[in-house]
Amino acid sequence: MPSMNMVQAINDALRTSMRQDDRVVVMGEDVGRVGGVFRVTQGLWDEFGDDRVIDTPLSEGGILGTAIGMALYGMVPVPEIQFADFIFPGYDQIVSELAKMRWRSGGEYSAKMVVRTPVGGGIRGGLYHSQSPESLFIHVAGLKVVCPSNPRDAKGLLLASIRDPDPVLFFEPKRIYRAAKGEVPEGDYVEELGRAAIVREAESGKPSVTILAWGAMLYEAFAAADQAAEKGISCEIVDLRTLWPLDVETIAKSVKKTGRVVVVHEAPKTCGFGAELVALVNEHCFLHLEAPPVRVTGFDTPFPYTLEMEYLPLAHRILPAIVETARY
Amino acid sequence: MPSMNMVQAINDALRTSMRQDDRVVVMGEDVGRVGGVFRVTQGLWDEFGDDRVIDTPLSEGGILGTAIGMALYGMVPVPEIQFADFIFPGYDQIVSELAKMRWRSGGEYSAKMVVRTPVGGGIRGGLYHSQSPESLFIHVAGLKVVCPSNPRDAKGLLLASIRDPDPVLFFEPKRIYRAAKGEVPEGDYVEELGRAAIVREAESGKPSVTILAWGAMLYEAFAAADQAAEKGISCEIVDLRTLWPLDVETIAKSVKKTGRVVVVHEAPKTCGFGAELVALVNEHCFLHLEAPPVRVTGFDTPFPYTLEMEYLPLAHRILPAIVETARY
Amino acid sequence: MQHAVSDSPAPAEGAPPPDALEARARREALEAALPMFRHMLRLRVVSARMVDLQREGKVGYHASSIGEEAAIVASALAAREQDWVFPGTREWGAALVRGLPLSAYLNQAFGNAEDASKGHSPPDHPPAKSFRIAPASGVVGAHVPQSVGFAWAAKIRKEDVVTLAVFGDGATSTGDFHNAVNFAGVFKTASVLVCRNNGRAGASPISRQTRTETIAEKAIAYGVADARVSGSDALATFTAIRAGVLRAAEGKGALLVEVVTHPEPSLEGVDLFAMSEHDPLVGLRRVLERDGRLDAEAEETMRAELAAEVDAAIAAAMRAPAPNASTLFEDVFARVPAHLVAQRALVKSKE
Amino acid sequence: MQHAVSDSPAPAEGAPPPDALEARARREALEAALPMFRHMLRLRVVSARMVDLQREGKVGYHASSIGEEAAIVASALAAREQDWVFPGTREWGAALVRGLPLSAYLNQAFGNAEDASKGHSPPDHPPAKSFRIAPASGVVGAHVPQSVGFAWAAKIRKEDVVTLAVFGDGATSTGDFHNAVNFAGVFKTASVLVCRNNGRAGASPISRQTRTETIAEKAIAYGVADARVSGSDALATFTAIRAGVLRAAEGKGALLVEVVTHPEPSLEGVDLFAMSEHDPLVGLRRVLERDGRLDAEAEETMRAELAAEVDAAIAAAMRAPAPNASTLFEDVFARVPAHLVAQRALVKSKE
Ligand SMILES: Cc1ncc(C[n+]2csc(CCOP(=O)(O)OP(=O)(O)O)c2C)c(N)n1
Ligand SMILES: Cc1ncc(C[n+]2csc(CCOP(=O)(O)OP(=O)(O)O)c2C)c(N)n1
Ligand SMILES: [Mg+2]
Ligand SMILES: [Mg+2]
Repeated sequence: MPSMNMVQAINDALRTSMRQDDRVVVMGEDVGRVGGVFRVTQGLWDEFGDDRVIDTPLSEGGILGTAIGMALYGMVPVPEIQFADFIFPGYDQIVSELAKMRWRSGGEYSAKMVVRTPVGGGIRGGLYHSQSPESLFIHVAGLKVVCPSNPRDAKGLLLASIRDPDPVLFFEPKRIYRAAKGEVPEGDYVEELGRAAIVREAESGKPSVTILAWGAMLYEAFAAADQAAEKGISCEIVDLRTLWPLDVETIAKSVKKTGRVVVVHEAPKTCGFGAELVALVNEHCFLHLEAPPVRVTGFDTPFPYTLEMEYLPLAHRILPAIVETARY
Repeated sequence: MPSMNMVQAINDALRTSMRQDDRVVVMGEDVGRVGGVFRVTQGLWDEFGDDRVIDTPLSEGGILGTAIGMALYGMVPVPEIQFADFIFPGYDQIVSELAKMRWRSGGEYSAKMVVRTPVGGGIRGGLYHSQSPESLFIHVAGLKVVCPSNPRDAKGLLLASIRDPDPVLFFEPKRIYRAAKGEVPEGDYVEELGRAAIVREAESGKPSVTILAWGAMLYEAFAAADQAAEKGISCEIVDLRTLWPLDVETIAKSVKKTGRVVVVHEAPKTCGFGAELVALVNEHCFLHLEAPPVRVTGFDTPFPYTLEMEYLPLAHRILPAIVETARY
Repeated sequence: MQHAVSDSPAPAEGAPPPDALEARARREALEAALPMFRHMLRLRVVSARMVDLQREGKVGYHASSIGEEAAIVASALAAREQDWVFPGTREWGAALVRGLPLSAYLNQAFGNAEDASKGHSPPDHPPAKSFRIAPASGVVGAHVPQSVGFAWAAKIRKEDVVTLAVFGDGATSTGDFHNAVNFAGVFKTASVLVCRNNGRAGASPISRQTRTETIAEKAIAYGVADARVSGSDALATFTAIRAGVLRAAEGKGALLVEVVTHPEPSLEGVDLFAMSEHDPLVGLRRVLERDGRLDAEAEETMRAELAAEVDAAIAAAMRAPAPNASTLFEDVFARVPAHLVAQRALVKSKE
Repeated sequence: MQHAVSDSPAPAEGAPPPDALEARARREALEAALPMFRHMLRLRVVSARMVDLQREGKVGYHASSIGEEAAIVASALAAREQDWVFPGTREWGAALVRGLPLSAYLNQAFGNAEDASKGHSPPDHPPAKSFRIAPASGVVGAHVPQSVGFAWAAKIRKEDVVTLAVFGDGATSTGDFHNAVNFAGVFKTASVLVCRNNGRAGASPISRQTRTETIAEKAIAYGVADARVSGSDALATFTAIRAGVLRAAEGKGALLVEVVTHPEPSLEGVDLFAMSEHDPLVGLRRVLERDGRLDAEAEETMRAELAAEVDAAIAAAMRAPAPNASTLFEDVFARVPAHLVAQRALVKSKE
C-alpha cells in the first residue's frame, strides 16, 4: 500500500470517484488549474478538464446554489469551500435548501452532493482561516457530517460520502493535511459512514477515561493519553470519524466501561458538538457515569491569531481534564 | 398598568426607546408604512418618519450588512427579519461581522444593534415560517440572545437589549404574539439581561423536577406541570428569558434542589440549546443529579406543515418526561 | 442585448425587425393562444377558490396568482418537453400547466395523507418531478441559482435542456439573484430567468427594491440578454419567453426577461374574469374572439367545467385524512437513521 | 451615468467636456501628486518587506499591494477629512496614508502586545478608528454593504460624510457587493465604491467572475454612476475617485469606479521601483519630474528615509512580546461575562 498524506489521500479519492462516475464534478474557487489553495484537487483539471473541475466565481452562495441545481439534474457535485470560515455566505443554500430538499418534497427530489472544506486552526490563519463550524451543520436536520483524522479514513470516508445518497459536509482538518501520513489502500476503497473507531483501548484494571475526539485534535488526545498513562490513568480514545449521524453505540459502550468522559474539540465550547455528546452520554450511560463529562474545547471567543496555541485544546489542556475526571 | 399583548409590548418598547434616543432606527421588509407582517412596528413610521422606520429591499444580507455600517457610525439599528427562517441569507454578516467586530479590533470598534425576529411554530406556517434557530447564534461568540415569554418581559428585555453595549438577537415567539397578555409598566422600563426567572417554585417535601423553558413553550411547561401535580410531582419552572449569556446560577440552584431536569425547546434536539443546558447542568450539579436530564424538543426533522402539533414539544410530550424523570 | 419585445405580438415601433427565431416564437404564441387561455382561466378559478379557503382558515397559506397568470402560464408553455421550470411559491400554477393533476395540487395544499410532500410542505409547494417542475422554496430567490446550476449541468452533459426560473421583482434584491445571473453569464448556461414584476414585494413598492427604471436592464451587469414585456399581453409574454428558450437552446446563453404585471390591488367588487385592461384574460380573449377561436358560450362551458373540476378536487382533498405521524421522520435522509427511529417511537406510542 | 475618466488626467477623446466638479478634482489631483507619490513609495517599501517577512514565516499573512498602490492611496487621499474609508484586506495601506503610525501597522502584523487588536486579528487588519478607517474583514466583500450603511446613517443624521469602500474584482461576485450597490442606489447614499480590478481573484482570471467587459458597467443595474480608470495612472485614479466624493457630498448619490490595475505576475528580477509601464510609480514620477517637483536625488532620499523608517519599525515590532493570554477573553463582549472569566482561569493558571 502506498503511503500518503491527507492531501494526497483526498486527491486520490476524488480522482478515483471521478474515474468511476462521470456525474461527479469538482467545483470551487481556484480548484481547477492551480488545484486549490491547499493543492487538494491538483491534477484533476488536467485529467478531467474544464467541465468537471470548475473554477467558479468568488461566491460561496453561487457555488452552493448552482451545485444544488446540478444535483437536482443528477450530477454529483463536490464543491470545495476554500476555508470553512467562508461557508457562511452560502449557509442559506445549505440549511434551507440542500438539507431540506428531500424532506420538503416527500422524497421526490434530492440534491446529493459532498461539500468539502478545510477546518481548524494551527496554521497561523487567524479568525477567518481557522474555524470549526461542525455544530452549525449538525443541528440542521438532513445533513451528514464527516471529519477524518488520517489519510486512510480520509480516502475511505470521502468515497463513501460521494456514494451516500444524502448530502455530506466533509470537513478536512487542515493542520494535519500534510503532517498526517499513512498507508492508504489503492483504487476503490470505502469506509462506511456512521462508524466511530476505538483507536486506543483502555487497559482493564486501571482507572480509565474515554476521550471523544476527531480530526486534528485526535493527535492531541493521544499525546495527553500518553502523559496520563505515566500517572497510571488509562485512556480509551474514540475517533468519531462521522460526526452525524453519530455512532452512539460505540461511544456508549466505551463510556459504560470507563464511566468517565472527556470530549475534545476545537470549536468554541458553548453549543459545540461536545454539548450534544455530553447530553447523549447522559441519555445512554447515566448510571455508569462516575464523574461529570468534561469538555476541553476552543474558548468562547473568536479564533485568535497570535495565541492560537493557547486557544486550541492541546494536550496540555486535555491532560488536567483527564486527571481531574479520573480522580473525581 | 395597562394590559398588553406581546405585539403591543414590543411596539411600546420600540416607541419608548425611539423617543428617548434618536440614534435608534427600525428597518426591515415592510416594517414602515404597514408596520410589519405581524404589525409589531405599527405606527412607528407615522411618528418617526421615513428616516427612522425604513422599508428596505428584500435582502436580509443587505439589511444586516448596512445595519452594521449604521452601527459603526454610532446609530443603534433595530433591524427586523420578517421570519427567523429568513435570517440565513444574512447569517454571514451576523456571525462573521457583527459578532466579531469588537473582538477583532481589540475593542476599538463595535456594532451595537438588536436584531428582532419572530421564531417558533404553531401558526400553520410550515418549514420556512416556524423555525427556532437560537443555538446557531449562541454557538457564535459575541452575540447575546434573548427570548421573552410574556409582554412585561418583552418590553423590559427589549429596552435592555437596545441599551446593552453588545449586539443582541431578540427572538419573539410568534405563536404567543397575541395570545400572551398581561400588565406592562408604562414608559421607561428595563428588565436586566442575563437573569432567569423561577416562575413556579417546587413544593418542598414532594418529588420535584426542574423544567427549563422559554418563549412559547413556557406555557406548555405550565400545562404539563399542572398535570404532573395531579400525579404528586411538583415542578419548578425556570423561564430562561436571556438564553445567552445564561443565568447558570439560578438554574444550578434549582437543579441542586430538585435533582431532576427536563429541558423543553422547539428547535430540533440535536445540537439544540438543550444539549448545552444538559452539559452545563452536568458541570455544575453532577453530584445532585438523581436522574438523567431529559430533553423534550422538536424532532430532528425540518418543521412540518400538517403535523406541527405532533412536532412541537407540547404538554402531552412534556408530561411523560416529567413523570419518567421524577420516577427514575 | 436582445431588443425589447413590446406589449403586443406585432413588432414594437422603432424596434429592429424580428429575427427568424423571434418570428417563430411569435407564430407559436398564436398557436398556443387557446390552450394558454384555458390554462390561465384554470389558474384563475383555482386561485380564487384558494384565496377563499385561506380566508376561511381551511388552508394555512396561498399565494394568489390572480392577474399574473400570463407570466406563469407562458413560462410553462414556452418550455419545451425536455425543459425544466423552476417556480417560486406564487408560480405553483406552472405545475398544473405541465400536467400535474389538480388533485395532486390540492392534496398538497391540504397537506393530507395523499399529499406527495407527506404534509411536510405548506400549500403551493407541490412536488411535480415527473412534469419537470423543480421544487419551490419558501425562501425568496433561492431557486434561481438552482435553475442555473441545472442548466449548467445539462450543458456539461451535452444535453439539450433549457431551464426557466420564475420569480418576483423582490427576488432581484437577493444575493441569490445576483449569483444566478452572474453564473448564467459566466458559464453561458441555457437559462431563461423570468422576473414577474408586479411592482411590489409584500407591501413595498419597487422603488424600495431598485433605483433602475426596469428589471430588464439589470441583465447588462451580467452580460446576458434582456427583454421586457407586458404581462397583460399573454401572447407577447409567451413570445419573449419562447424566444429566450429557443435562443438558449441554440447555445446563445441566458436571457433575463421582465414581465410587467398589474394584479388588482383588491378583488372587492371586481369581475374576476374581466378585471380591467391589465387583466391578461381580457386581452387574450379579445384576440381569440377576433380570430373566431372562442366565443362567450364556449368560454362559459369552459368555466363551468373548470369550476366543477376544482370543486370536486377540493371536496376530495378535504375528505382525505392527515398523514400518519410516522411520515414526519421519512425523507430527512434516504433511510431513517437510528436517532429518528427512536424519535418516531415517541409519536408512535401515542397513536 | 458619469462619463468614463480616461487613463490620463487630460480629457479622453470623444468624452464630453468635464464639468466643474471634475475639473476641480483634476486640479486637486495635480496638487496631491507629490504626497501621493511619497505614500505610494512608502506602501511599496512596506509591502516588499512584508512579502519577505511572510516568506520567512515571520508573519502569518500578507496581502501585497505592490503595483496597485494608486487605487489605494488615491482612495485615502481623495476622501475628505470627515469621510471614512472601508478597506479590504489588500488595502491595509489606506490606514497608513491617513496617518496610522507605521509602528501600529507592524505591531498589528506581528500580533504583539502593542497590537491594538491584541493579537486577535491576522496581519493587514490594523484598527484605525481615529483615522476614520473602518475595520477590514477577512471575508471578501463583507465590508462593502457596511460602507453603504455608514454613509446612509450619515445621510439620516444629515451629516456631510462620504464613505469609500475599496475591494477587488473578485468581490463583485459576492452577494455583499450586490446588496451594497443596490442599497446605495435605492437610498442614494454618499458612497464611492472603488473596485480595484487586477483581473484576478486568487489564481482565477476575471472571465470567471463576470461575462461583462468592465466592472464599471455593473453600475447600470443599480442606477448609480460609474467611472473607469487605469490604476497605472495615479492622477486619473485620484481624479475619478475625488470627483465621486465631491459628487456624493453634493447629494448626487453613489459612484462605482473601476480602477484597472496590472500588478506584476512575479517580482522575480523586477526593479521594484520601476517595474513596467503599468507601474503607477513610473507614470507619476514622470509627471513630477516633468514639473520639476521631483528628481532622482530627492527620490533617493525619500526612499532611504522610508527604508530606515520601515526597518526600525519592524525591528521594534519584532522585539515586543506576545500579548498576555488573558487578552484573549477581552472584547468578546463589552464586559467579560462569567463564563469567560471561568475560561480565562484555565489559561491564567498556566501563566
Ligand atoms: C429570503 C426571504 N425573505 C423574506 C421572505 C418573506 N416574503 C415572502 S414573499 C415576500 C415578497 C416577495 O416579493 P416578490 O419577490 O416581488 O414576489 P411577489 O410576492 O410580488 O409575487 C417576502 C418579503 C421570504 N419568503 N424569503
Ligand atoms: C467570502 C470569501 N471567500 C473566499 C475567500 C478566500 N479569498 C481570499 S482573497 C481571494 C481572492 C480575492 O480576489 P479579489 O477580490 O479580486 O481581490 P485581489 O486578491 O485580486 O486583490 C479569495 C478567494 C475569502 N477571503 N472570502
Ligand atoms: Mg413582486
Ligand atoms: Mg482581483
